[in-house]
Amino acid sequence: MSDFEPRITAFVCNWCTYTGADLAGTSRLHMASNVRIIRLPCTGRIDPLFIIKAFERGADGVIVSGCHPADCHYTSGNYHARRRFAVFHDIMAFVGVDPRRMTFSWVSASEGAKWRDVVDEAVANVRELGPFEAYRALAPEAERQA
Amino acid sequence: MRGDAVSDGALADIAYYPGCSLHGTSREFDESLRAVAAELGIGITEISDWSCCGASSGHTTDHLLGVALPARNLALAEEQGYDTVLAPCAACYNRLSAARLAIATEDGLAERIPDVIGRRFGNTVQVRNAVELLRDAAASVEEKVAATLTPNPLEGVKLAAYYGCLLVRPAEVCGYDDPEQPTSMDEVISACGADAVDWNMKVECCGGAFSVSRTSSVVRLGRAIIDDARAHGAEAIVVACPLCHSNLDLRQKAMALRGEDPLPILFVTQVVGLAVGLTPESLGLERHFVDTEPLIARLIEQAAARDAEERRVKQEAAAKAAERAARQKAGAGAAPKDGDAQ
Amino acid sequence: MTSESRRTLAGEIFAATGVNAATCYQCGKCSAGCPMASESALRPHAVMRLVMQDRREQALTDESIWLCLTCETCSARCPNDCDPARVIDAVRELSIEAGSADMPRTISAFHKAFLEQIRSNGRLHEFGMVMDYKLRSGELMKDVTSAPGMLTRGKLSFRAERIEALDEIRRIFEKCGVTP
Amino acid sequence: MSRIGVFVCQCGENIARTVDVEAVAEALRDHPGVAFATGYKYMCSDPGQALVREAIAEHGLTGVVIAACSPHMHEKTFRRAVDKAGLNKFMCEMANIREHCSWIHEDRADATAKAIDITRTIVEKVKHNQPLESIRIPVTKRALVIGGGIAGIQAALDIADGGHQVILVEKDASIGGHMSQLSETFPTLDCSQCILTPRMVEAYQHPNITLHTWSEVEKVKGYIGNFEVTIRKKARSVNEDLCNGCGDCQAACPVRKIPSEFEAGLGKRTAISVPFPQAVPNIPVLDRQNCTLFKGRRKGLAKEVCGKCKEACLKGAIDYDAEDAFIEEEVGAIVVATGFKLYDIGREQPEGLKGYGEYGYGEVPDVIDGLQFERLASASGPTAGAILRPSDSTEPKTVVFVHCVGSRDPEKGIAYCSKICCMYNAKHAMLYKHKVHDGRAVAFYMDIRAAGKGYDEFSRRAIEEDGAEYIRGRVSRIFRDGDKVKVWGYDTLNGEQVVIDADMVVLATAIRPQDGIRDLAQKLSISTDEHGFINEAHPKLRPVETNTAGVFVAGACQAPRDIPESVAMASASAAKVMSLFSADELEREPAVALVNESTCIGCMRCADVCAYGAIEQRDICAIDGHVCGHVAYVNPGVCQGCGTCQAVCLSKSVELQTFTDEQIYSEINALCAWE
Repeated sequence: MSDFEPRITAFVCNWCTYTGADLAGTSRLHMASNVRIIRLPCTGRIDPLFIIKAFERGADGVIVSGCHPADCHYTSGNYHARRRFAVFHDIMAFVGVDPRRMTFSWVSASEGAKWRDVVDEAVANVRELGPFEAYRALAPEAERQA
Repeated sequence: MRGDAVSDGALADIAYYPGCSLHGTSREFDESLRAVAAELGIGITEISDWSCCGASSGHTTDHLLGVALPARNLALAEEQGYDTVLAPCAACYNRLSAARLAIATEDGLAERIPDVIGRRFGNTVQVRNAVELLRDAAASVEEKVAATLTPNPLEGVKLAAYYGCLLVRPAEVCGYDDPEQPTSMDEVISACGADAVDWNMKVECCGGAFSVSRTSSVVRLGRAIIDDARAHGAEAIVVACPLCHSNLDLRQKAMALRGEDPLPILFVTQVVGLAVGLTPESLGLERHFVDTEPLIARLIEQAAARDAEERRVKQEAAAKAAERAARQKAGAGAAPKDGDAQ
Repeated sequence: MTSESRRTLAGEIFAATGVNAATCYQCGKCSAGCPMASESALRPHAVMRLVMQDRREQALTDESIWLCLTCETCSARCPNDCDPARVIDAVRELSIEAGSADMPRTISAFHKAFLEQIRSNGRLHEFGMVMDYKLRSGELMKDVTSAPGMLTRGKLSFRAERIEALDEIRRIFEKCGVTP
Repeated sequence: MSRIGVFVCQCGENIARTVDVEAVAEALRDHPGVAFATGYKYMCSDPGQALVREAIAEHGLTGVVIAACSPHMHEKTFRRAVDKAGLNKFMCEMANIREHCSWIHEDRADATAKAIDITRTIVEKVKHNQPLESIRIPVTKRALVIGGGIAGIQAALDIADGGHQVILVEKDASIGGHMSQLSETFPTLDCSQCILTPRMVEAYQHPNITLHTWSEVEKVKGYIGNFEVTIRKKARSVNEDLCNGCGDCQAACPVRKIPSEFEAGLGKRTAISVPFPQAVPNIPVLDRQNCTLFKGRRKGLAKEVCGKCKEACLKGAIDYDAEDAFIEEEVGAIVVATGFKLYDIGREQPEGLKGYGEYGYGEVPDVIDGLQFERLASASGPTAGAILRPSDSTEPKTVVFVHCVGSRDPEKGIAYCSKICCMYNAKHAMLYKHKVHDGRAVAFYMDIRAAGKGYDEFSRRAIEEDGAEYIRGRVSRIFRDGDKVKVWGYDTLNGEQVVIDADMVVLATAIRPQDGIRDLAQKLSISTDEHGFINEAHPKLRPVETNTAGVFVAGACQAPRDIPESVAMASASAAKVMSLFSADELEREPAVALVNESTCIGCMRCADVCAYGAIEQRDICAIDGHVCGHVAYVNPGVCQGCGTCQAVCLSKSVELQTFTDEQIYSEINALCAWE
């Protein structure tokens, strides 16, 4: 298990967390290299299906991160996202995904160090849980080959 | 068992929690409360086997003890089928209310209390004080005052409503009145036909808990209260707290060293009792240290004077009417109209 | 070092009362209205300050914490909802627990006599309490002048009222760990 | 079939140190749909950009991926370069392999593998990019300024001086706001009216400013550059065109004992009146609530019971039957400058705030607030500038000033610092001492907050030169004691209780937003904080913008502000308005949502979550013209592109351009190539 390198997909908003991750880079904060970021305008844009899709396509863990409540660039997008994910979190357990594979966090544009912590913690958590294979089978074989 | 008591359609009884003082040093508060409640048709029944609320000694020593002692009594009232407890003593009222709030809001306390007191406890009983009760009954007080033998016996009497601490603070515990500028007792006084004076020490502390243990502080604090009431023209101070009462009443001898006449300290129930025409004896007024005799004498005198005045006015009117009738009869037709012009 | 001994005074107060002493911004409004300020060395805001600074010894041993009348004026007017009255209550409890109680003998004697009355009768027997208090405090002759007046006015009785379910009261004291 | 060009930047050593740039280019070269891939030292340099342009021409690229720094750094640069080469600029995206890769990892193999992943993901996205056109919206070059205090006046004058039409709306009878009530201003002690009145007149006479006093904003529709505003002109009962401001009506009015709002209740006014002699416009308003004639009408009396003002008016300007009128205006930008009000700390409190029973305000006549003191100290005030206390008009010899009444008092409902009180208290103490030389000025404070040019010097002067006594501690109680006002305070520095027998007490009550601010904010689709102050778009970098484009904010409606700050904000807002007006059309990124009308089921969930009100319902008509259903429509001028609507759409009928489902799923799919 020690050589298992988790693959984690992060859905982040453009204004807070993406910029916070930029700041982590500018500050040269070293962190685990297991996370791939997908940039979205706002966490409000995130369709829960994106997360299921990510697991299906081979992710072992998912991070969702946006602006702090009340700081949303778009006024209230993250608020809608938060409500959706509160529900979604429960559903995931129901469909067979350990909720610990998902990290929801608020990282502002000024929180480079917090982003590093979120990444390292998520990687450590997922590393402990091991690879996620339950959904691989769902992906059509042909697509897997592509 | 209680169902029978209320089956006649009267108001449901309120559980009465007298507390230790009303069975001891403040017996007159108990006596006057019972007399007034009977007069106003408010049914009160003493909680069976009630115990002390712990007063300030309880919660000063141990927070849990300060909650558990009142909780036992609330549990008894609940068991005995009441939904409201009347706690006339301000200290009891405060402790009972504070316990209710603590149990409702503090983590784990609601689960812990039944074990500590060894009884089931749902925290369902409301706690009310005597002032609150009388304020809500103000309309029927007014009615009774108007209907006494000598209506409005307290007319023109200037009374200072003194709330002290435990009736109004902390606001989240008491909350039946404004904590800084309360008006409930003033409303009761007005309903009694007396004048509630506007004064400054309504909610200042009299030194309560130190009555026995640190008399010097009590004398200093009580002095300020009595001086201010007097400066604003009060003829007596009205209280609803046995501690305030005994401090201001008992210690006034130590305070009044400047030759002023002592100021009677009355329980709010005694004021209502006097207003609705109950006798001073039935209200326990003779139990006070500061003599209430002069005040009572003034009320009697005032009533007598008013009576006499009324009689005089009536007689005068009757005399005039008789005179007019006589004149009309005498000069029917021919008499000049001068007399009528008057 | 155990985690227990590392606990700060502010932490213990917070655990007992839910009041975060750091919210006190030392405006002094509590002390401005405290009726006992002229007689105490430590005013309410100063107690808050000692708690904030973890000066346990000073806070728990000062006589002033026993001079609090629990009139709640401080808490009622506190602009930042710090509840000094509740904090002072808790400091007193800690002081008793620590055995560092420097409570003036008269006041501690009063509380003890009072609670002892409740434990033995379920209700306060004022005459018994005053007797007990005088024995405990040593203030034998003070205030005796009012007792005869009390008796003649029917305000004091020699006989104590006692409730039936005394065992329940004993249980409460036991459960709370209080022995007067 | 896509022909994507991939350009991998070394960024000098910044990327190349940990990422093998050549290996990235090599790996992408074989990726399906990639027509060209190369590495280069500095992609953002001129030769780097030239490389992109040449490759587009040479290889017929349909999309470009620059693997380099953060898009926040250079996306605009590269899109411009692509545009120059004749490719639609939205076909260019950046893969962030610097901030998100080379700078945060040490292991070269790991970093290189991740850089390949990142680039490949973006390549997959670009495959689904669509050529888009920037959105162009016309701009109406007229501005609306709401609020005629100093901030509104300044903003209106600046915009008007810039050559644009301004509509200035003021809810009271005169412009001037709170500043017109002040006696003198800190820290220079200039006379407030002397510096303000010329500005008021200037605004009134400015050819580019249309002034609507006694008016309120009723309705706002539209979006940046294209707002439609309805203004309610409240019935003034005085014809503004006929009135010449002679004041005869006011002199004739028999109702003379109404507490004057302008004098903060310390003076009286008539039922028909101008609020103060320097009012602009100098046209009275008839206060129908207090007018005898209207009282009679309300009682249903058949005959008019008064009419003295109408008789007195030689111009025939009085019109008892005037009604509220509505004016429609089109504007391109809006400045909100509605100002503040003082926390009325009487016992009765609205909105969850608590009263200050312990301070006796409203019960003890000689306990007044700061604005009342301003009127006492003002030469044009009810006492002609003499400091006389309200109860008996005698000169108070001891005046206590209490800081932080309501402010910094979370228990009563306000946690914030009102910011201006420390300064105006120092000013009040000073003015008092200048007028009553043998008087005693005592100030109870918690901290002195005098951060501003010349501010600390000013407040020190009150203490050092004018002899104000400053006591650090809050006041517990204030009450009447004979003809004195007793103040119970505490000196935390000496550790002692302080009792002062004052003749008058001045409470520095908290600054709160004006009444009705929440309604107005709702009309404008802007947000307010928990206290009702308007939220700025960004607390540091966009302090005068709101989160609705085209709506700006100035002065104390945004937070407690003093005069210089309000004026600075007003000028800043005006500058923002004028930069908006500098072009005939606005250009916006096409990152907006589009509705597919053929699949939309018209559930309007999207409209519920849209924070901008950009989504409206549009009718669908059958061939015979009758309405047979409705769908959602996104107004591209209002949409800000957050995509929340898309995430909640049940029928997947709304799509955010530049972040379509197809693009995002392609990115997710690309991640499976990790193995």
